[in-house]
Amino acid sequence: MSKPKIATVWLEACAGCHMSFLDIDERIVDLLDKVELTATPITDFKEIPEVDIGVIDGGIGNEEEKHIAQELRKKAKIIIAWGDCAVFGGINTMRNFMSTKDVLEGGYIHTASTVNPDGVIPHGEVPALLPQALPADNVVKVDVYVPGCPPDADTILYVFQELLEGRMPKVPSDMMRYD
Amino acid sequence: MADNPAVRKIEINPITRIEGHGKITVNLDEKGEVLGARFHVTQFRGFEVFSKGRDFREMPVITPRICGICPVSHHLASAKACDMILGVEITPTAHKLRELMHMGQFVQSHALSFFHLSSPDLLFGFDADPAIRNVVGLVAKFPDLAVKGVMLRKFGQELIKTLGGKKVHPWHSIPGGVNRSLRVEERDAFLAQVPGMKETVREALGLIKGYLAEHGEEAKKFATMETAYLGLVNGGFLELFDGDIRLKGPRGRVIDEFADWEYLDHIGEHVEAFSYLKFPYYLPLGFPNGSYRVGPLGRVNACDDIDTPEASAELAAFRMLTPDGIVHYTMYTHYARVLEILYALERMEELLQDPDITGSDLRITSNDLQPEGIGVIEAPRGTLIHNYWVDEKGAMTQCNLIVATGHNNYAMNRGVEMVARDFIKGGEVTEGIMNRMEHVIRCYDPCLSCSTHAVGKMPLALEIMGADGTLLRKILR
Amino acid sequence: MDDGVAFSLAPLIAEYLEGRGHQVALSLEHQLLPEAAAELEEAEFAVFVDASMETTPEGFQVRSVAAREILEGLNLHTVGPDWILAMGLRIHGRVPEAWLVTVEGEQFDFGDELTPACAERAARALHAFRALWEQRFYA
Amino acid sequence: MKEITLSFDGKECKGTLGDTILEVAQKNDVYIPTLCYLKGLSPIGACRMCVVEVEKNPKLLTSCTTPAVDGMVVQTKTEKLHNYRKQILELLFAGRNHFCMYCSQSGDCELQRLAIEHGMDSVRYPFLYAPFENDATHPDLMIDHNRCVLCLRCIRVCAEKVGAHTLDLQKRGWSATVCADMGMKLGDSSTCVSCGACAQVCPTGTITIRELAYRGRRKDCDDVVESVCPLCSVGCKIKAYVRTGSVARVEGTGTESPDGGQLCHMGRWWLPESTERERVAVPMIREGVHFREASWDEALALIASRIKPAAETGRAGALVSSLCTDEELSLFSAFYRDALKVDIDTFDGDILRGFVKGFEPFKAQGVRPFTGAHNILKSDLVVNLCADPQDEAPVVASYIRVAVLRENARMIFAGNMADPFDGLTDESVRLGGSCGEPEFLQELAQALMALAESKVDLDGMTALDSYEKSLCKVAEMAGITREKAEALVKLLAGAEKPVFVLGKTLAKSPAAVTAAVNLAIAARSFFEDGLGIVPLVSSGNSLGSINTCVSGEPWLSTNDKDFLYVYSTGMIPEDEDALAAISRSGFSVIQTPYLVRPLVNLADVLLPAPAWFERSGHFCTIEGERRRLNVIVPPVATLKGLSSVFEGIARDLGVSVGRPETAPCEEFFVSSVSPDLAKMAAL
Repeated sequence: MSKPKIATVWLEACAGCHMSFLDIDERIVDLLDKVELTATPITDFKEIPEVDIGVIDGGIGNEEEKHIAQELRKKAKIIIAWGDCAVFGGINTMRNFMSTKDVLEGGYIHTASTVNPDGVIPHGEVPALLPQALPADNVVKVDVYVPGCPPDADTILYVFQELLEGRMPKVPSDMMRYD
Repeated sequence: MADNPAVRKIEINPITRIEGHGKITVNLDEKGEVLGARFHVTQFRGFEVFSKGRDFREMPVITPRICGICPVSHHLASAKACDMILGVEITPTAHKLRELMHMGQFVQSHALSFFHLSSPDLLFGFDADPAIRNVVGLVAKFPDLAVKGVMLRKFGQELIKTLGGKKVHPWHSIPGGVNRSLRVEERDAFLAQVPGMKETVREALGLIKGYLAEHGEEAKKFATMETAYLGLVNGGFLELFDGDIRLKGPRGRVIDEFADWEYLDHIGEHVEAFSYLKFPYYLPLGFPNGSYRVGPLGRVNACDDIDTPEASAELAAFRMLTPDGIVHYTMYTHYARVLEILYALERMEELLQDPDITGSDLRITSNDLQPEGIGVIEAPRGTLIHNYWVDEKGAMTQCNLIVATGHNNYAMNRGVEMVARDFIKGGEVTEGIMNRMEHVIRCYDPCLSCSTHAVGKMPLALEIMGADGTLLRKILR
Repeated sequence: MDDGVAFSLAPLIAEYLEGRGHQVALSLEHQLLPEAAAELEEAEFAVFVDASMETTPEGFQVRSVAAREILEGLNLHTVGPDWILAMGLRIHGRVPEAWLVTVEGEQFDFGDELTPACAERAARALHAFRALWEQRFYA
Repeated sequence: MKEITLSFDGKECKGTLGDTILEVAQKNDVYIPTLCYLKGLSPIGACRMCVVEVEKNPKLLTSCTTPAVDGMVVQTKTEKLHNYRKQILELLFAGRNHFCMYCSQSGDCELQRLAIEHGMDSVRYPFLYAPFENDATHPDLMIDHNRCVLCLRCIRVCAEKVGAHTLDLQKRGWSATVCADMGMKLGDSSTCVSCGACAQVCPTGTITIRELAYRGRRKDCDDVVESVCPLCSVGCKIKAYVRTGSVARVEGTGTESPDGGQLCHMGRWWLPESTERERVAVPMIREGVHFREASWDEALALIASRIKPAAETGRAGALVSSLCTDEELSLFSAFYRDALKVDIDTFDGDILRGFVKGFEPFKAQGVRPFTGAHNILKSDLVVNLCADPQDEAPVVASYIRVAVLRENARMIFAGNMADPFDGLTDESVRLGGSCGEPEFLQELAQALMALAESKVDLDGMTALDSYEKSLCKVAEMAGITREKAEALVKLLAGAEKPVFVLGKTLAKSPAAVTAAVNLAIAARSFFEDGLGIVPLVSSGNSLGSINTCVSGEPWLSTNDKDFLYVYSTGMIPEDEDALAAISRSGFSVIQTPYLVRPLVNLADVLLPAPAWFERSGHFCTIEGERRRLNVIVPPVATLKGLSSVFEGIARDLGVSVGRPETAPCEEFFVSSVSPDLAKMAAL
């Protein structure tokens, strides 16, 4: 049988989960024997192909991210949520206690070093913020949850290995973390 | 653009293999000539806003979540701002442990940028098949080099984990110092690995020098622009952790040099509607004249010299490239980056050999809080500024962050436009051209998650819009 | 006072249902606790009885409730029947059909005695319940 | 105690009648998850985590509140229970805003631990995102309501152990929050004593100690060392968490211990802070207005050369802190008093002498003239004589508040300052003049005796007569009405187990101390371990220093010395008289761990000393216990303790130091006769 295909997307998050994935270090060589990395932030595919495993790193904070999550769900047999942002919403949801207007004005008008006499707020060619930042499973069905900020490299690898063994993984308590 | 019937719009989205995502749009006229090109950062999270009301002591743990690639930079810049709020001078041991972790950060982050993300272009060439032109291809074709790069990054990450408990989002610096000392056996273990790591870096230096020599003119011309350069210096020497902010002009004159806590008098941020990423500039020259570049190229241009022997010698060689010693070639950022890994390793060695490094004098406490704290540090991608204001009990009332990548925002926009103009002829847009434009961004290795962080997994499209604005033709890669 | 109306009404409803040959488990609680969900495991039918402050024309309500995971107004110390059912669904994978009987109270300060008005509403509620039950199962 | 037998998951377990199901389980190492339950606090069954299934009972029962019944068959780990508990946990996460990634308690958090233990890898309920406030108004403590699970541990410990009743719950339903003083922010509270007990018991990151956050989680620490807080006479037991050679945090023991595991603001904050203060690193010798570093040998030789002449002319003295251990104190007396015949005393000598002399007559009777401070909790009448416990010994103040507010004890105050427990006191007498006037107390005792007699002797006239006289005298002395005076006496007479708290200022007069003890005897204030007296002597080992280093007569202020050796632990500021005396001395050697100013400026020779966390030994505390101080972080090699310093000096002097007999403080005040045989003493 051909290698299972994996695509990963990086939505509303800090990329720490992808960095933690790279922290499997030399073991990546092994992994790449067994799986095929397609579209990821570290490869050059612009289009998400049909894949066996789709990984979401990050929560859903704007229209574009929502669209991407849905695209990935369509293309992937199994969806993994990587990290607190994808699983619980994470630190992004701290803006949910304020209106998007206040958050944007806070960032682009009221910050000390900003010189913005006309009160320009980015819009149009940039995707609009959703009223609230949300966990991935508020937008698409998620099959495997891997909490952690970020999850340890070992945990990320464990989940892939379980899937390669044909099991639907569940992160065991001794590997699970929320920070 | 809708009013111009024949304008075509090309989107490269996302820009992969940079740590953080953006999108490039190119607008062509009916003859397929470039009208303009822009680099968009398409996401915003609002840390400056939602940190209000938190205890300032939490900031060194909150702010690293801005960026998973250089969390240590935020951790340390934040801790420095917090020291200022406490009004304390931290102990020598704490200061050196922080700088040590910072060097680990430079090694891992620069290694990632060079080996995992940029070297594929150098080794496979811009026009190679995207399916192999990435770290996966690298592992397949150059396993030896790939593994060395991986191990170099691992070395930096392990150092961070030892002090901070985790490789990503560590937990070590606190207001007034650090929460853990370095054990002697740990010190010895890392010290023993440094020479091997230096070897890897020398190899990388050879690689990048060779590439640049081979592609002489193209490499020198690629997205090259004359700008001013900003970076921290300490008595004129390259400084990554704790120094004054220096702005050096395109002709090598020091335009300004000021203490980090004076930054607000010198640096402002401009806002454009098309990007969530702001445009910092030097206030006296205004925007865009006051735009400058930061990061490896910015730092090695801004400083007079480097105070570690091997890196100093390499810098001298680097300076020989141009008559006035100022290197504007954008591609040479990779060169400067590898040179900095060398410095980071040498500095790390010095620190590990310093008796203070295993000291147990970790913290200074204070109970009278200052109303404001500023922490400035050189993140791998450039100067990072954290500025907090607190009430008398220490709750955050205001927060201002200028992140490394932001400083290069204007340069990146100009860069993609230059490349678009140079390479896109008669509307012919090849994979190679696409990737060249991306590589402009990649040179600056922007950590867009820092700056706000972007994303957008639209397929790359060449769109030809009709007079009525309807889509006539769309070519998907 | 009237917040205790369920304590007098529920036993009457239970008594009636037993009279109808049903096997009834009566549980009187001062507040609805999450673990009530655990007791729904074997039940085929659940009746929640409670006092209420909202005013309705009849002064009482008999309506069916379904599993709903609404969090508003919820904390561990005060949960609603709809949430209890939802939790039962989560735990046992099934929930009984359920009705909610509420009777409008007059006074909610301390004391055992029901106000006459409330007692009278309770009586009508019981009557209505019976009618609905007969219609639902024997009509 | 009737034994009962229950079955937990098929395992037979023994308990005693009156235990809850949870208590029996814990006695038998049967694990039942808990969140709001905390041993030592009254159980409330709020969090529903500890539910169990009991055979023949359709309901799930909260094991922390359900009494165990003989023969109960209990299930603790069924799938139903697991799912149920997991639901509750998901609810708690969905209902509030738990950002584990930057919470300083992450890793120590009990909520997080339970969630992970139950395999909570996602939350199936919609998050509420209700805005809760982060109350950062208190300088030392922070309450982030986003992280609160309403377990009410903080409210309970504040009421049941600290007795401050500062914390309370406001609003109802899911928007309920913990508040201070009925709806205020913690920073605005007038009742909060800033002891940090709430932060210690909080299972999540809701209430945290701002300054100590992020210094290392408990789980990151290499070692936890039990020791004693030296800062006041109570000598609270502490747990010090050590991480890579530095103290990350200091906590009290468990809430179930007699003192409720309390610390006060001093122990909670000063102790960890003190590990970061500027140290005296090496011996220093004065040169003009400056100091120069010197070797130990040189410094000790210089000291020896200066002691000799001074000692011979009787113009040498040595001053020591009563925060030292018994071992250090006996070394001190063995060297200076016994070997060199030099005057010695403690910084708090004047206070201690008052207690020593005042207690003397009762000691002579073989009665222990005081009782363990926590016995205040067992008393039904607290008599506060010139004491300000919140200032002198904060945990004693907690005992008093709890006794009065929870155990319904009555309270009498007599002193020359404002009543520190104004509002809680039943009878308050503001004495004119100094606190050290014994007559009032003595007369009160007389009245009490007379009243007692009037009950026994038949005609009662004579007794009643003298009772009446005493009452009038009492009234006159205190400037109160006869009725008030009688009320006082009646309170005292009616009490089963009164306890008398003696303030520092009372000890200015030994006679007053004696009178106070007489009063206690008259009021039949007898406890198992001694008379119902709680003397607020100044510091950690004051009781220990009484028979080792406290001088019989004061000398410090009266005759200036040519040579003065000062050993300070640098933990509490030296009083003015001591500093003045040192500044007048001809030559002063100051040995102290920290650069305490102005003390160190007064030195001619400055010697480093190990700090409290680098020393070991014993303290005699007013808890009536001899408690062990342990080395928490080993001192650096360059530090010398008293013994090696004295050996060095002795060598240079050519004198031999006798082995100090083991610290005798525990034998010093030993009860050889039962307390109720104590006789009143003449003034």
